[in-house]
Amino acid sequence: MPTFELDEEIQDMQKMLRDFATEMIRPAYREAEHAGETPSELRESIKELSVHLVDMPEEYGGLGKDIRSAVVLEEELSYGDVGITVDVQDTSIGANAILIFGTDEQKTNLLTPILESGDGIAACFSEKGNPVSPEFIETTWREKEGSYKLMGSKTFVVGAGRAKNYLVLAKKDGSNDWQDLRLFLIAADTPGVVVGDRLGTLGLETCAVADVALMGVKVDSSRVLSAESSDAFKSKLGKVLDYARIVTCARMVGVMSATSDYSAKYSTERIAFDLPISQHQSIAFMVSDNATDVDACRWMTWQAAHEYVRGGESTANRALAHVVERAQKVATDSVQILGGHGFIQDHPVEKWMRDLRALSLIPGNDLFPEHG
Amino acid sequence: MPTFELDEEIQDMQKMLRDFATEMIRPAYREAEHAGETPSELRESIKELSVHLVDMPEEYGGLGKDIRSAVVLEEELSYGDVGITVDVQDTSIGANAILIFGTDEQKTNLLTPILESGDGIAACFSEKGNPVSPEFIETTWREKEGSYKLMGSKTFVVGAGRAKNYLVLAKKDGSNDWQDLRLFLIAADTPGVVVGDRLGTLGLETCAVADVALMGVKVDSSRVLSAESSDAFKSKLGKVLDYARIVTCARMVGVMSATSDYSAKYSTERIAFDLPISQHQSIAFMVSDNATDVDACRWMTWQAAHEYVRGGESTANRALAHVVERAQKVATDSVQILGGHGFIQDHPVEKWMRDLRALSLIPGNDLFPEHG
Amino acid sequence: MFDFTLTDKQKMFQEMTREFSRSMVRPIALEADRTGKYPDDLLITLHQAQAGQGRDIRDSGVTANTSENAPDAEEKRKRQTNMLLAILTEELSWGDPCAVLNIPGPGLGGPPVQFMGTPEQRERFFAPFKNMSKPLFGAYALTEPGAGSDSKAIRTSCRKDGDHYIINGTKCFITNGNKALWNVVFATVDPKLGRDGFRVFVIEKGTPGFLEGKVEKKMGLRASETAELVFEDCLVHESCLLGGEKHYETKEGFKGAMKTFDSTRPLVAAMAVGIARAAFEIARDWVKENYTLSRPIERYRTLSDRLSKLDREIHAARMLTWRACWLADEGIPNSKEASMCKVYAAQVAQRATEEAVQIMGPYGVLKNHFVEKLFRDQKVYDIFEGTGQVQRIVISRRIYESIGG
Amino acid sequence: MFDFTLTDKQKMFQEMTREFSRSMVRPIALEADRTGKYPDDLLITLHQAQAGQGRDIRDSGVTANTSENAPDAEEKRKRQTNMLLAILTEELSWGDPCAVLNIPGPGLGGPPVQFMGTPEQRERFFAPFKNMSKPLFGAYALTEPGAGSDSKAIRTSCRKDGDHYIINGTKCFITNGNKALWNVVFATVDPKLGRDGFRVFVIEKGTPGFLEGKVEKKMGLRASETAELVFEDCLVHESCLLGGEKHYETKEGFKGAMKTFDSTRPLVAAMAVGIARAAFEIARDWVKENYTLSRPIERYRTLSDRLSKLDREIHAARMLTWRACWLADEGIPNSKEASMCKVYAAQVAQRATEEAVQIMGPYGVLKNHFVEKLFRDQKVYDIFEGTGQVQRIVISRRIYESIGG
Repeated sequence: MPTFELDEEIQDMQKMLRDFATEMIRPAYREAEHAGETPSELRESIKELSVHLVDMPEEYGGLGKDIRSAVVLEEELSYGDVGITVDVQDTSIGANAILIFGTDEQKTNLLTPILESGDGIAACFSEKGNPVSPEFIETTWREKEGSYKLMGSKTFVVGAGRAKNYLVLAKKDGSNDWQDLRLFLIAADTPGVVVGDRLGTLGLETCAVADVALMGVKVDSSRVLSAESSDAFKSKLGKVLDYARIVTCARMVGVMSATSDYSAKYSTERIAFDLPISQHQSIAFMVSDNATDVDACRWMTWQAAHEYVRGGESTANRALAHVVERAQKVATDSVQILGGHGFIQDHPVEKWMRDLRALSLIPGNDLFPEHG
Repeated sequence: MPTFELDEEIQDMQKMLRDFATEMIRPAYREAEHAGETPSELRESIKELSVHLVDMPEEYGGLGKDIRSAVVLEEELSYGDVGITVDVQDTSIGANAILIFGTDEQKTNLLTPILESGDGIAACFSEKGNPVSPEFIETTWREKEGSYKLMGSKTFVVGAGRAKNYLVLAKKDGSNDWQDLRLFLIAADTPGVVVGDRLGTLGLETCAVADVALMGVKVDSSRVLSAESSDAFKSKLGKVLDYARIVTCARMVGVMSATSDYSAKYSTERIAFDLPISQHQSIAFMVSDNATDVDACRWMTWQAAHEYVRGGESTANRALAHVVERAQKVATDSVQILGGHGFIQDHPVEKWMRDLRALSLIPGNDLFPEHG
Repeated sequence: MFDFTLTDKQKMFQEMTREFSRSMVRPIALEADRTGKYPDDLLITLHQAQAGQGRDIRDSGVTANTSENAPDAEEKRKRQTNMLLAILTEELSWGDPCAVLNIPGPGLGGPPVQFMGTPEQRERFFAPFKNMSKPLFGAYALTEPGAGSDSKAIRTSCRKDGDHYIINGTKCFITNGNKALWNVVFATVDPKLGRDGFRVFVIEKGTPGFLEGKVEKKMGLRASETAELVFEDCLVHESCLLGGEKHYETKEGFKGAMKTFDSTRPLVAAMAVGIARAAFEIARDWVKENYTLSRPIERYRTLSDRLSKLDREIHAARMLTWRACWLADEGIPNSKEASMCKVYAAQVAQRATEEAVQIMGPYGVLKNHFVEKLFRDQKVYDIFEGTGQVQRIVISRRIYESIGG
Repeated sequence: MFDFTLTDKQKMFQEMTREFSRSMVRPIALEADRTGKYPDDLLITLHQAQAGQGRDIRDSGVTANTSENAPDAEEKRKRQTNMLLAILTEELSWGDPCAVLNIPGPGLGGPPVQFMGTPEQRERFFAPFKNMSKPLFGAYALTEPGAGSDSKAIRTSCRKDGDHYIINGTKCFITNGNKALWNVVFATVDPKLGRDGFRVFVIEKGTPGFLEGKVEKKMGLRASETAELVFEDCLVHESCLLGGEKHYETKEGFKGAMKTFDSTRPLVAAMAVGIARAAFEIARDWVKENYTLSRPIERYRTLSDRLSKLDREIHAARMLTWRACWLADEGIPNSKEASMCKVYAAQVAQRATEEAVQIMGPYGVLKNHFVEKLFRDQKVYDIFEGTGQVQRIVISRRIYESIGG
């Protein structure tokens, strides 16, 4: 039966997170942006909230819910600040990949400690913004006596130099076969992992973004994820990317909601032509359209999460394409509502506009979502 | 030197036509639509205005101006009603083709009498809405002892069954070579010219639209237009289509201007929430955006006409694509300004919205203007 | 937790309606558009099909709200009345939006009779719709030539004279107003009082002084009657004043009637979604058929991107609609969400039909193609039952109320 | 008859500016964005290049309007002052919009001094800009924290005290306000009087009580200074009241100053066109380089369609801009058209940068790509010198005036 209802437990967490986001995260957004990282105390507090555990199975240390709970909670964190959210919520995409690809043994051995420690996993899937597909991947592996050697370079890695682990997609040297693709979970301090200069970005400046070179990195076979067939690899990788897309949608909805609320509030306070600008239709209608777009994007995200859980045809791309497009509109109109004040850093809306665009850096989240 | 100035003579004609359009054409638009044709008296009066002669050379009976004058005047007529304009201004596209392709002899023998009589020429270029290009043309000709035989069928011919002449594009049976394309000027009463059932159309209902079949139509070589090479044919046909596109732009601008003005005026008269709706920003801003779009479309049209005359790189497609897109917006917003009244036939805006979309029927004017 | 899977029963109703729409409605839609008339037998079939599907639909819809033993809140919630109606409305509108407007019954006139009427009035006015053998209609007459979105500006007057009221004024844009058995007519005792001066009457066809006005010639929805109603010293018995005089001594009277819109806006949105989906599917199939064979394949990608965008927007509109319906079914106030889905879906219908027509080029503007009709039908969805502008006023007011602005 | 061919001279200026912009401006733009500073020598070069191109430009531009022997109407018409400035502004803005805002000279402060100043004031305030050896600026200070689009709401006060005025208040968002030699400052004798209470002063840097406020940290245009100005009992000699006291006895005083905007809006539009074109060209080249080689070719068509759309809109914006400039050069009132091109070009700049960034995907959001900067720069074009909303108010007023509504 179609329902928009939330489990009571999640509803409680949602409320708690809204307060946390407003009182703890929001006040730190500009400092974190300028520092280029989340203040460590705040990072700790956020990790303690266990949002990253919510949709992980209880047997590996998770809370046993599914992605539907994750999207609700990720939205709330991002309502505070998405730069901090992406920076701190750095396990989910990788952990979910291990969950999908891993053997029971790998899940126990690799996933459990990561969930326990909260160590980040930087996803290294695409290269040069290209689709995630063997013909566009130049990072290769060779096997030798049960261990693997990786050569190549991954671009735009979010969390590069900061995450404790990298999850690298590589193809077998010389093969474009999907079945020969592997995911490698590599500790950041493994010899041969070389993090490039940090890249300046339009937004999400709280997150570290860099290229990561893999110069003959040796990986033990226990840390290699594979699938039984080309189709299986393709479909599992699809799930991994879908998960990333859906979570990204939720985060974008959080920012959209934040900027929509902020500009609505501002419009009640700012006076022009002897009236609060909320009394001018041109402003009130932008406020109205913003709120409508936020709702539509949230339900599209929920719908994608629902299909993800149900195992129906994926609608993650559809949601992402829609959210990316509408986010741009809501962000720029929010700036417009603030006028000159929207363009300066005394208010967060200019940052949100930048952050929303920069979210296209997230794996599987470039302008061609249908390409992964 | 860049200038938006009009020759004095054209300026005078423009003013005169605005009055004529408002006083003579506009009152007849609905009757003409329902009758499916322009009242014959009005048709005569419009022909007498000689707008169709303005850009024809004086030696063939024209007024010796160029397309820049034509676009100014066509806009004015269409400001009255574009259904009537397209119905009555039925020589220009064909006459211009004769001018471009014809030998001196053909111009004297074919063009002069048409300009004198004002007989229409229905353009039959594309088929099935496909690009005008040999591989999409199925109408063929064969030559036999100095005369030509045509077989095939042309779709969506505007003026079918009404124009005294058809100008038919056909390819040599079996050849996709541009050089083997020919244009045939065929009198409507030539045996083998079979006009299909009139097609109901979304708009432009004043005009007759039908398919025209050519069942072995015999054409004398004196009425066949050709070019010396593939490149020459292609470039001349390009000019013919550009001309049609630019004139169509001008007509659409006329309608946009009419609907923009009409809805602006209405907004000053309609009261809602105790104020003329012009005092509501949401309405006033639509009025403002409409006017801005009309201006932008007019200057794009003028710019294309300018390039057409100058012989620079064609910008007719650019103008058309822009005008088609913006026309839709202006038309729908004008209906919106009138609210429920915009949806009923007591006001012309619903017709203008339909007419503007139906203008995509005009040759070279489908949704892919770049394809001709 | 949130979930958007239809129940088996919902799914079954959806599929039945879809099939009905495909096989019975769509095939006659162009003809109905041309003649302006809908075949009686189809409407009765539609009515019976609805009835045949049992109390679930009938008791759960606009019709249901009018039944005396209306289900209680928990029951309604379980039945997902509004959700189901939205699903069915989309399907039917896909076949032809006019079919929805032509569903026999009290129509928009139902809810005010239900909410404001006395038991006797409910019985009297609803009785004819029980076991209809030919299509019968009720109608809702609020709009006037000078009062559209701004409904408080109505001028139709009523004054008491003995046990009758004398009504004078003109109503316009009334769906089925002319052929309806009765119209729910809004009049005012004094225009200066605004809504407080409103009185709501049920005026039966044939009442002396109730003259048939013109039937509008419209751009679209031509198979749905839009009528003008003229009241010239129309003599209406006091028993036709909804709720009786007492009802108007408090300010609650009018509010009840206005609730109608909160429940109908999502259904208008669902109609718009149906239109959009129909246009999208036609364009999609056309592209599939034409671009992999005879036309430049290189454009296929562009067109399929444009189609994807429409598809996204249609889904967004549907989710907004479902959200508003779900809130209604849960008994949660949904005035903001009802306006949101209405304003959004209307825009999506507009874009979808525009794109479909444009994608199909000259074919899209021919009267023998269904998109041509959809293009004409859609525009009014951003106009009737509150223009997009009015919806935005509602939405922004709700937002500002919630932040105390 | 209408004609859009540039004269040989205009073409030459356009090409020279284009080359300058390409070789001198663009290469330093990212660094200037990072540091927030523009190299002095570049600005002097820019100033000299402009000067070197002769009286045609200098005497014809905003600068020219400030010269005492301003050309007469016929002369101005021949020179196409505004047209030429629009052409050059677009070219320079293509290299970096900040370059335009950093052109040394009296800037937006020039026109009020020219239009309202006494001959002595014109001489005094313009003198420093003759033969500059380092970049010097004037500035225009109208906006206040509580008065943006609604400029009549300013609160900065002035009152006469002997032969001085005492100024109190705060101005914000003032381009070059902090580093300017002087600011044209709008104050009021009484806020209740609206514009009639306005007095316009030229306040020199270092005047007692004129405190440097903060320099704003902005989303974009970071190489252009946007400053707050604070006046605390600032003591300004009466000789700095533009036009002298007499000037304010009629209502014409303020109107003169406001004329500034009619002549600058088309230039703001030209800047926006330059930004849009820059973004378009970068995206176009990127698509060319990336989609015919290493990435799925099938997307090329979609992207090239999206690029075509941008191209069209850029041309439309330029034509609107040229139209407004041509009217100005002809001496025909152009307030409506000036607003039209401003509102339109700003939107085009927004769409073009959004599309360019999106087309380039992750590359578009990296700080070492120029589009990243353009994306941050553009948004304010729909805000400063009158928001898009204010422009639409202007446009619709002019329309309603013309139809008597």
